[in-house]
Amino acid sequence: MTTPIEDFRFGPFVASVVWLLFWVLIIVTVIVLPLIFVILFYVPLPLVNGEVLTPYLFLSMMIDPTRTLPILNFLIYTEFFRVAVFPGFMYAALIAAATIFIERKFLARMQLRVGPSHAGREALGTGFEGLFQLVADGLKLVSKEIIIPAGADKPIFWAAPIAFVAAAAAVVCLIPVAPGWVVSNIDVGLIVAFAIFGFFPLIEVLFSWASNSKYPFIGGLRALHQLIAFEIPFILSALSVVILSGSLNLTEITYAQSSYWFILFLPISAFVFFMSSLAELERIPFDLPEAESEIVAGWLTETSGMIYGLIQLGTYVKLYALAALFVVLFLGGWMGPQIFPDQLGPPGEKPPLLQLLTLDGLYHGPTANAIFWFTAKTFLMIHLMLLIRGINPRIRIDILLHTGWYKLIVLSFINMFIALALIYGGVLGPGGLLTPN
Amino acid sequence: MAGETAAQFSPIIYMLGFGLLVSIPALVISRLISPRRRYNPVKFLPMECGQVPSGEGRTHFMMQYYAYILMFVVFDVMAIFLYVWGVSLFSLPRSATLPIIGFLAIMFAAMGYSLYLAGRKGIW
Amino acid sequence: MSKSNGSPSGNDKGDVASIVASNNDLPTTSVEQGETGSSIASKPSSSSAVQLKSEKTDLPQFERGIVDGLVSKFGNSIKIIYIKPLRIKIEVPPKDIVEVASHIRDESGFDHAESVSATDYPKTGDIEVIYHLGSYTRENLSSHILALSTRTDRDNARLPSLIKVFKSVEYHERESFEMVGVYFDNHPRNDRFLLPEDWADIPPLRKEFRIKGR
Amino acid sequence: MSDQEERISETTRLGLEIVKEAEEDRLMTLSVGPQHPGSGHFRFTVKVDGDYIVDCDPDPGYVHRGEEKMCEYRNFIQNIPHLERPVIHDSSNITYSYSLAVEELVKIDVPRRAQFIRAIASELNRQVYTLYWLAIYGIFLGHSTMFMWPTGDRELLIDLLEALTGARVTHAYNIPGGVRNDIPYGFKDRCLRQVSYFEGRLKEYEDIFYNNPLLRQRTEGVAVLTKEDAIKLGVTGSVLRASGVPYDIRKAEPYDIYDEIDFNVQYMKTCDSFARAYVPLLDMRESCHIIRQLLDKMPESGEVRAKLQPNPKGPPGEAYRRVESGRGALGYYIVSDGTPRPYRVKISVGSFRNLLALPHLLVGSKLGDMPSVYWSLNYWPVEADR
Repeated sequence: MTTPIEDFRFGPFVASVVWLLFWVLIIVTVIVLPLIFVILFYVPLPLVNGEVLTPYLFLSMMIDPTRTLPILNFLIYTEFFRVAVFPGFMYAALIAAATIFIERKFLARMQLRVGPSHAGREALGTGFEGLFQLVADGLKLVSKEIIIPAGADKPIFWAAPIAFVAAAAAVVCLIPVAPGWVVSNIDVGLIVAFAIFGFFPLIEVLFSWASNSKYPFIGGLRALHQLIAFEIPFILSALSVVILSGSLNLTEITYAQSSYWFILFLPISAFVFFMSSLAELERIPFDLPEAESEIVAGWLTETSGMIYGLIQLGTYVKLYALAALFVVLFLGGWMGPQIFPDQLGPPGEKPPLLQLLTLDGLYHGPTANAIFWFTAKTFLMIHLMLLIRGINPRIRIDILLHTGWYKLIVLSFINMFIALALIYGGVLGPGGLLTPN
Repeated sequence: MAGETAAQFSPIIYMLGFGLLVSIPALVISRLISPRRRYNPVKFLPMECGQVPSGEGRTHFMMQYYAYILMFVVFDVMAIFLYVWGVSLFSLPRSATLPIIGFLAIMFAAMGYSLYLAGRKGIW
Repeated sequence: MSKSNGSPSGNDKGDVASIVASNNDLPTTSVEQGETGSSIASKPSSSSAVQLKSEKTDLPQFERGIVDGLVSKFGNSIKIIYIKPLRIKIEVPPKDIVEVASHIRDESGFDHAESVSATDYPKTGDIEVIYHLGSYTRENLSSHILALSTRTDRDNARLPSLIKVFKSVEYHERESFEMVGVYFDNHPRNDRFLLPEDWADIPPLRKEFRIKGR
Repeated sequence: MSDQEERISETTRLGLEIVKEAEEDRLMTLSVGPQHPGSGHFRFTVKVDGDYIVDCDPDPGYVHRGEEKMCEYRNFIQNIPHLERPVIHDSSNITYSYSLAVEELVKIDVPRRAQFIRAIASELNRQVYTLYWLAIYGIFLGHSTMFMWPTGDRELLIDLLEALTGARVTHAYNIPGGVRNDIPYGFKDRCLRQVSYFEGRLKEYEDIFYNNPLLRQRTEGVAVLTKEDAIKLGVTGSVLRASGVPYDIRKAEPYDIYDEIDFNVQYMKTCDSFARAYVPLLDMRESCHIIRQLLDKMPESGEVRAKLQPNPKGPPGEAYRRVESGRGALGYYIVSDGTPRPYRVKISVGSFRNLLALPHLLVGSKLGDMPSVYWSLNYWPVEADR
């Protein structure tokens, strides 16, 4: 297998790309399209406005505005859309990408750096510098070679990053973004979220064991210890929210905060939850499992190329999920003053093109408002999490365990007793002073 | 009923599946377009900071802090048990809080004692 | 450093030493120029740009005192090479060096080795090893360097190690071993330190080792 | 003893053997460096038992250039540019003591103005080095802002030094007999402005980095190098001063102009990792103070370079001169045989002396403390290898 390294030449590179495109086109037209039609022949197609949604009808929506909105309306309420696009994966991934972008810019401002403020300045103008850095990073990660160390447990090595992304996505599906906009509205949503968060250290330990290397191994063990230090404060700090709202369903917890946010009465719990979620995320003061100056890159030492990319994607999706969970538990979820109109454009009948522009029938004022407030609060939380990274060094594992067990657990219990006192003192809870009737 | 309860959880399964749907092609595409140069076996050695690896990567290795691990096993269950009480607090009579306070007191005493012992032992 | 900006614990205002530049306390300043006329201590009083140092003063008394103590203890086995302001060099045969070094550490107050240099003299067939000893504990010795030298045969370079006396010579002696090839008896590790792992040539600071192309 | 052995059955003995083997197996040998984010051009292997380091073996030499051998092939002036390579961030100091030693051998006197300029360059360079050191200390602690800020401020001082010497990092400014060039026009004002700004920044560093409770938690009381051990191991520079020994070559053996300067030797008595990290900051503050005095007292005009013959040489003899560099005492032992080339040059650097404290401090401390302890020793691997 000894092949000499070839020099890179631009001409042959372009030629190879053209050839690739040619073959893709051939395969799509000759195989894929007929296959799609064959499948669609057997699949029962749904009804949209009394018409069967055939592929032809679907394609016609591009040119006919009167058909666009009903079809869109239909698509938006499908399960697939929820899972794949809006409260689900794509929304989370977009926020994750925005987080990376913001993290760069924000930390660069903080650290007097100029690097991340330049890529893309010519193309997009000021304000978007650094946006192309994301694209470049993604392309770089995709096109890098994946190296699996000798002696590694290959199936687990391949499966771990996939499981990481999937688990992160599974947390996202529990988050209610707007009234009715949640992928899975479960009665025990909070417990399920904690259960899924428990997967991540497990995946890390599996991956570190599979790498067959020393530094990942220590990193995996450290991840386990981090779980041990912060899982109980994490769970207990949310307990006072559960006591106040009387429900484990995240949507109901949000509704319970319609008149006041829980952070007003549970500031200590909120603090504990915030610190624990930082530890859960392995961000800077608690990034022991990947402490680069001690154990090279911790459990990520043997990752390369897209395996690393997927783990990073999963990490940032997880960051979104934890920030969103904080918003749902303490900051009143989507609750906020109504700033969006009920309807876009002038009232009454509208010409088709204007209907399309104002999203007639699709746009719903309160929902847009909820999404806006939820996203804004989530970004606030993400900013707070990034801020911590800019001003703190890493801590040591014994300090971490000590903090978790001696301080945070006690703090979360203190706030639980405050919540109990408020309930039995007749301030909160059913029939309390502050409970809306 | 059981089926309905299970069906509540089906979106999680969809979401997991979608996560796989996104990440597997990413890996496959990456594998397809990235170079694969395998003529240097040293490249595939486990990371050892530029040295030839010595010793096993997977060994009997014990962090010193297993006092916390033992406590975790007990108190994690306790924490979840508290949830069962906390979620039904409003539907319980007020007198039901007293046993829970007693339970917490016992648990706190146990935790305090074990933390005290762990601290006195120093290095584990 | 003020207290207001959170000075670290244990570092109070009193801890920060304020050693005023009072070089006059040191006995050396009484002797401005050494016998060799070197410009070590010639700066302080001079205001002219170029100072001529033609006059000769008597030997530095303080350094002389240190050496006299040694000579009276060990007699003829100590050979005084030079006594300059702030610098003393004595030569000791290898068999006495541990004893002399112990004496220097315990009585004279030189408590650490600043450097250990081995020099190859092919013309006389010797290798000279010099320990530059300094003192942290005694304030009046802080500017002095006592160069304790010894010579060994070039072809069979063995010397007793001073590691029992001065712990600080450990890596310096290891470096001397691999660079010049002096084997130090009783040194825990006479092995490779700075050179490549596969070094198979003669020790590179020997004079017969030539850099390629030179 | 024999009774006891008889009482232990064969099975028990087997079990004990297994336990002993397991005890040995527990130790994991971790290699830190040369390809490690927390090592630099340097390698040390640590044996860890869980979270504790039980053994440490430093192995320098990855950037060994053989400077001492190279010196023997070049004459006294030619040696200047390559001698500063081991520590380019502190190049004015590493050539400073070389120049002093050569001046002693060749018997030249340095003009008074040149002595001031040398001292200014040396102090500025000390700050440049210490800022770089501080930046890396930050990244070793996982504090990215602590990496970026000193690196950014260092750039301003480098610009200042570039105006003075003409090169950004490798100055080759100190030469036997003085300095290469006179100071440029307007340097004094610029330098004062820069120093004032920098003093303000040092205050911010202290507030933001050193008073951070997490950094305090990590470093205070960790890896204590007692005064007795520090003296026994012969450490130098900030490591020594953090262990409660107020020893500074500038004060102990004032070279050039330093005996006319009024400054304090900064030291701390806590002896821990934090003290070793904090003393360089105090040094930088003192250095600003020194620069102000130097600029104030400097003669307005005069020679900056003594006249030298093209191939200077002196009578046979030897010289040992040292200066206080960013990492402590930096001594040159030069033997001259009367030719224009040195017969033997030995560079005694602070890093090499501080290295001895590394195994002493690391054994028994936690793996998480390894980077901070290592870098608090003010160890510059390239300099130590020479």
